[in-house]
Amino acid sequence: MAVERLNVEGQVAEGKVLRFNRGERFSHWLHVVSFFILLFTGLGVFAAGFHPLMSLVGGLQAARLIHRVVAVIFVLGTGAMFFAGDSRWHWEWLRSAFRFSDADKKHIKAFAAEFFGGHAVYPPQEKYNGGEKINSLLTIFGSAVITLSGLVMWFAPNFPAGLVDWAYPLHDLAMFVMTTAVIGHVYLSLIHPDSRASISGMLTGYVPEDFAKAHHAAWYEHAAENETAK
Amino acid sequence: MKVSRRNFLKLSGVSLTALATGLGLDPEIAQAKGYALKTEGSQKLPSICHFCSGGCGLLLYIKGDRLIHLAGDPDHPANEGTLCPKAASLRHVAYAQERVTKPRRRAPGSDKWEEISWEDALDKVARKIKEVRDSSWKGSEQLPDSKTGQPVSYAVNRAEGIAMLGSAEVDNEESYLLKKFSQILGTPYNEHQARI
Amino acid sequence: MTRKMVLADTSKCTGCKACTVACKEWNQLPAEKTQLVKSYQSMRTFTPDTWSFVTFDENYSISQMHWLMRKAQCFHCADPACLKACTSKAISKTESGYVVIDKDLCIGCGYCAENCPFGVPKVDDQQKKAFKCTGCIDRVENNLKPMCVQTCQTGALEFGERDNLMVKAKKRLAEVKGKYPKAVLYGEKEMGGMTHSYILLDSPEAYGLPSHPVAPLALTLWKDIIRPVGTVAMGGAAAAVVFGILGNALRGNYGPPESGKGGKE
Amino acid sequence: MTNSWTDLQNSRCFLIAGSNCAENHPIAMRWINRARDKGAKIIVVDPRFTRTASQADIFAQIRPGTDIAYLGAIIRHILVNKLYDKDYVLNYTNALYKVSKDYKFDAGLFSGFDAKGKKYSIDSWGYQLGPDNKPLKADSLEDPDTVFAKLQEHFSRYTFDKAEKITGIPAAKIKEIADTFCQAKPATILYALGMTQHTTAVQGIRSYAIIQLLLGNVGKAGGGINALRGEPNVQGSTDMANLFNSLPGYLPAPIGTDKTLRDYLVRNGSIQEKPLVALLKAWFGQSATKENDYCFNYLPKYNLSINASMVRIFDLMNKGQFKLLINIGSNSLVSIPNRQMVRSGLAKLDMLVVSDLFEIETAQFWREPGVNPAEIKTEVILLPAAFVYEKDGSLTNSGRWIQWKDAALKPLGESKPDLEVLDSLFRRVRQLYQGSTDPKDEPVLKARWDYGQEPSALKVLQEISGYDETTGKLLPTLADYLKAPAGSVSTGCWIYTGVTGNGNLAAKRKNGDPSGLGLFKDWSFAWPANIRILYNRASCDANGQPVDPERKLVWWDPAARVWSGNDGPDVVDKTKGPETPEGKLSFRMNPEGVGRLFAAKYTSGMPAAPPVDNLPAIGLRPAGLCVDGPLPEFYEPVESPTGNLLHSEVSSNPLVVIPATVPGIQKVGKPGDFPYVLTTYGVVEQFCAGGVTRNIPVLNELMPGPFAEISKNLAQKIGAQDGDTVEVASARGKLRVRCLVTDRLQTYKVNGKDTETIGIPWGWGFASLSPGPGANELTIGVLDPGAGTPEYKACLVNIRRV
Repeated sequence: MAVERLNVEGQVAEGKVLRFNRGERFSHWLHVVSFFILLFTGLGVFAAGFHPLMSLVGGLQAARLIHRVVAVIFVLGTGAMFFAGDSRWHWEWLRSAFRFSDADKKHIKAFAAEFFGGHAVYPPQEKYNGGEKINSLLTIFGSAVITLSGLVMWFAPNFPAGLVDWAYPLHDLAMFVMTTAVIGHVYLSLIHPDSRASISGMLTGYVPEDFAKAHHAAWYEHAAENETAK
Repeated sequence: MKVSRRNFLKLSGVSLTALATGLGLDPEIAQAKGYALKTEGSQKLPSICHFCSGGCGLLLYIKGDRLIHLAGDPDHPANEGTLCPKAASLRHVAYAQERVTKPRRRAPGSDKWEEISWEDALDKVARKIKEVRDSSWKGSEQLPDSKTGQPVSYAVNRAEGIAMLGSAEVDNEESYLLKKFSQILGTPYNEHQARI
Repeated sequence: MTRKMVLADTSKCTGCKACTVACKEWNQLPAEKTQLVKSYQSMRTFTPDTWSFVTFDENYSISQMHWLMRKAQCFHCADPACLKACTSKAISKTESGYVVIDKDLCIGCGYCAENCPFGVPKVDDQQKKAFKCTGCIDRVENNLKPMCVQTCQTGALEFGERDNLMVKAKKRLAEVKGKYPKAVLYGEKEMGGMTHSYILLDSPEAYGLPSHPVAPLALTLWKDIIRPVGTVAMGGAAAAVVFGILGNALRGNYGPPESGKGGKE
Repeated sequence: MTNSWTDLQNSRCFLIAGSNCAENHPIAMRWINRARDKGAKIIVVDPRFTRTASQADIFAQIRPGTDIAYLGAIIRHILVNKLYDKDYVLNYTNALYKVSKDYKFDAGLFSGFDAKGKKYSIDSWGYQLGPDNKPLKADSLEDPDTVFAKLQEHFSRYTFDKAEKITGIPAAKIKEIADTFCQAKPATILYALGMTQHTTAVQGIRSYAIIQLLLGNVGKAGGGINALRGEPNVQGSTDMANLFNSLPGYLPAPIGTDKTLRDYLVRNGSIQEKPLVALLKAWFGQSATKENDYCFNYLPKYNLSINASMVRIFDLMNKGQFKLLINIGSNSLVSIPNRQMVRSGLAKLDMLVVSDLFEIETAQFWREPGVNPAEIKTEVILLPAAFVYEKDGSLTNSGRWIQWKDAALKPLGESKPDLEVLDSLFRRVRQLYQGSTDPKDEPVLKARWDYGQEPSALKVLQEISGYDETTGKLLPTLADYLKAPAGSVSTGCWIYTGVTGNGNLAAKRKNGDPSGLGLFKDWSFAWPANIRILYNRASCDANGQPVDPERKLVWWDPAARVWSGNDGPDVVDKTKGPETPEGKLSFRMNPEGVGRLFAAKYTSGMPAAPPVDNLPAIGLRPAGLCVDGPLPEFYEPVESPTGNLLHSEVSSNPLVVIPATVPGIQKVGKPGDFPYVLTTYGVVEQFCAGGVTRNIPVLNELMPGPFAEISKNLAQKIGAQDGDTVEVASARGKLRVRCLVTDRLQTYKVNGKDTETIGIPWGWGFASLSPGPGANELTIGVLDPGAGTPEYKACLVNIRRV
């Protein structure tokens, strides 16, 4: 297979395939950074144990302020990327997250073994494999719920008390879900020997070609066809 | 200015709050904290309430000659340490900013007060008492004779121009001196709000 | 220290509001601007500076007036919603049965205020602290009566050991029922049992109180299910990662490519 | 009070009428509840359902000012059904005394009415006297001449139905009240301004006296008639007689025609000689000798025809009589019933001197909103007063306990106790008069006035308690004072004698109560002679043994041949047993020595033959009289929605005093223009004229301002909701205030016609931290002829939503 295959993003790469363009990468890291700041400052309020740590950000009341400012970035920042500049792949990601093919289902079944270093057979995967779609869904719904409940908590007096009551558990639930998902995601992207290669996709945009073939074979093929069709 | 407030629950000694587990499960029962009593080491002086005629006993807690707390006198047989809403608020009067703390004078026709020393104030009043007593003195008066009914002159020795309103709010000794003072001056016009 | 109790026999309460004044005097709470709310009640709800006030409800039926007066303050529940809601662990229960906010730990987040079924704790925005009746814990811990009980002239408020005072309350309830058939004892079981219990002369609703007060369902779900399950889930994920690493290490996946058994496919 | 606060625990029934003690005397509820826990019943009769009514077993809403109507019905009920205590009535009241043949009551007037002078000549209200000038007594109550018969005849008109038509209380309820009160013994009556602030006040309280005498409740633990005095030392200030017509110890003040001490004694009885002489010795020391009538003529002689009671002072002030008013601890602009009268009166003074803690309305009347200060020429001196716990002194509570207090704090700023102000003022005035030879200045120069460089309150109390003038030592007890010959002792107020006898008894703090009756004999000192329950001799039977085994107050100890007991015996002489005339006296302060159902004109101890030097004879003790009748009679308030159903030709009290020097200042409103009845009262959160409490933020927080309480019917009629602003107007003024719609006021029927009562608490004014409209813009300044108390509790107003 010709190595010089131009990726759909038109970048020449020796043994690499462009997976995420600058827009996607920027959204991802914007989301990551704001998420962890929010997690840290949020736990400052939600968990007694974290109170002393808040002095790192200038005390608890400062933490609550930071939480609100960063929350706005977390929501508007990431949201804006869906409309700013070349946002096509953002929508692509969104659509893919909601379409589970057989391949995805099989990947999910195989995923458990993969996770612990075993090797399971699963059909060729698209740009986002089954596991990553699950992770995407958790993030999408998690972010939505945490944003809405956050708004209700922030402007509690303007909402019916009943609604405010439910905002706290939902906010907390969304936090747990997303944090749990993030733990898995970080492991896979940084530590898991097979999948840690994917991190470069989010850093430079390119993933090694053999990684692409192994984990996202279907995507790798399409990329080649799209390339030739262009 | 917000009164210094809520320096309550001054924690003394180590507060042994049991660190509730992060799991938010049923928390430990907090160890009782050592609470300081704000009245610790204060001097307790009894007094009597200044409102209705219950004569309830007050107990004033004084620290460094400042009144820090006021409650009912537990030894008083009538109120046994309890107080009504008015009496319970009496600490405020000790340092109320609205209290008049220096003599004041309003000149005739003026629309404001001016400060005046006690010396000048008492001097002015004493002179006025003498002036009005002398000018309004009625030594005698025509009255129908108790037997004949014909008008006869009787000695009455009255300072007609002075009225002295006493008060049900002042102590016995003050009420007594007020009566004695008005009778010696010669004014029977000594009344007070017991009648209204 | 044994569990204490304050019994408010509202049949003896004349609404003189001495308890409100004594509470403010002892705790040095400043007065606030008020307006008559209904009947002779001048305070509608609790505020950071008002921890105890008297409610007035006028019920007139079959040409008989029942003027219901009740000293409102924190009930000091045995199963307090505020404690459950407090994420800063600032609220704790004392052996003597009081629910106390530790002023230093409190961050003023207001979760206690939002979750108390009686709307008792209130957050002071300047100080970023929540405030409510402390039960005069400083007095009780020094073997004194709470200030409201000490000042009550009619004898409507009584303080003592919960066991024998509750027995006395039931006896008194029987007597009060003679004149007020709808009288109830409020606080024996509600919210797990309240340190401030009442003999009410009518149903709790007549006093604007819930007959069966409970912590909001949302709070229970949050603290008894979501929080523990979430923590376990997060712990589980972390554990899974550890095992993942071990798994991969055992399988030599971390070694140089050629020595790895597993293919890249 | 005949009894005391702590004695209320002994009662088995309370008639609380004319008092809202739960609000205005909260301590009363503590002891009432102790009695209630032992099964006592509480009856409350009030124009509104008050906080006290919330504690009542029986509540009746009454039209303000009509108490005598239903009380008369209770008296009739007692007489007709023989519910009276026969022994008590026969031995301890004047029931058997024969009334003068000239006495009669007809068509609303007693005999002796002088229409022009608007007063009664009272000769016809006497007894039939025997040759020894002692009243004749009948053998039985059936004798038509007896006081008892007069009572039956007088109150026969007061049926339950008639009372219902007048008061608005259903007849059945009045009967229920009567039965409940008569059956439970001992029963007590609690009253306050609700009973005194009428033009028929004295007679209303007389009805209480008659009820309690008939039922045999006076002089007993848990019984008596308890006037709940309103202020911390109103008992003391009346004991010290800050009253134009009396001297300390309730001695009548001398009048113009009392040329000599003897003239005074002819009028007031020889019993007054010792206390008056002792008083003159206290005031003029060595200068007062037998030869100069003990300086009797140094005292001012008031004019009997000029009623100079408190409200009338402002009336006279409006005439320009006064150039100088010294106003200590009183806020007249808010408390005198017709505010307009006070405003215009104060403006006519040269100088007003006020001593108070705060800048009360009276002190700044010259800058009241709507007043032009430039037009008011009065110079005002405002002196800062020390507060109760910033000065030594004693206060006498309603139970006659004289309680001492040491200063706990130093006076704030430059404020001074009134004691110091009065002391330094007097000494300055005396200084100004030094060297004067004008005889009118002798009293000032000769007065005894030395309480130390820094005036000591204890020295003043010791002067009040009394000295043996021969030895200069303090008089130990009242008995010693009574034994000592006139002129050899001095006492500033004879009823207080002994308070500093053996040390300062007012400061005693032993709170034991071995009797269990709440006497607390070793806590402070009660006048007279530490007797805690007055007339307690009446709690014993003919041979001196207590009639109530559970409440033993005093008894005759035959072995020791002396009266003894848990309380100090209220007897003339402890050694004179029940078989002696002195030992029989149950009401030793009355000339008859018994309770007076009929307030007859009588002086005891009149000599059989006129004295040889044909000077007028001097009796021992004249009876205390009510100027407007020997028996209570129902009269309508001056402003009433209806005519008098008993005697339409005499509607309100014929002797009512209407101060109206300034023409038109005391307008009287007609029911046509002002259809609703207004009553005024205090609230638990504020106190009197609010001079102090309206400057205490936490109290303003509890009761931020006045309101107008109205029934739901009236609210609907004027289209007002709870919280709306309404304008209430009377013939004298109007005010705007928040309206409070409540079921605690119900529409009621008076003589078949729907009637409404409106309630407004008084005590607000334009000054202080919590200003508000004053109810005395509306109230009418008409006075009870006997006591001078204004009719705050009832006047006519109209109301509209604003």
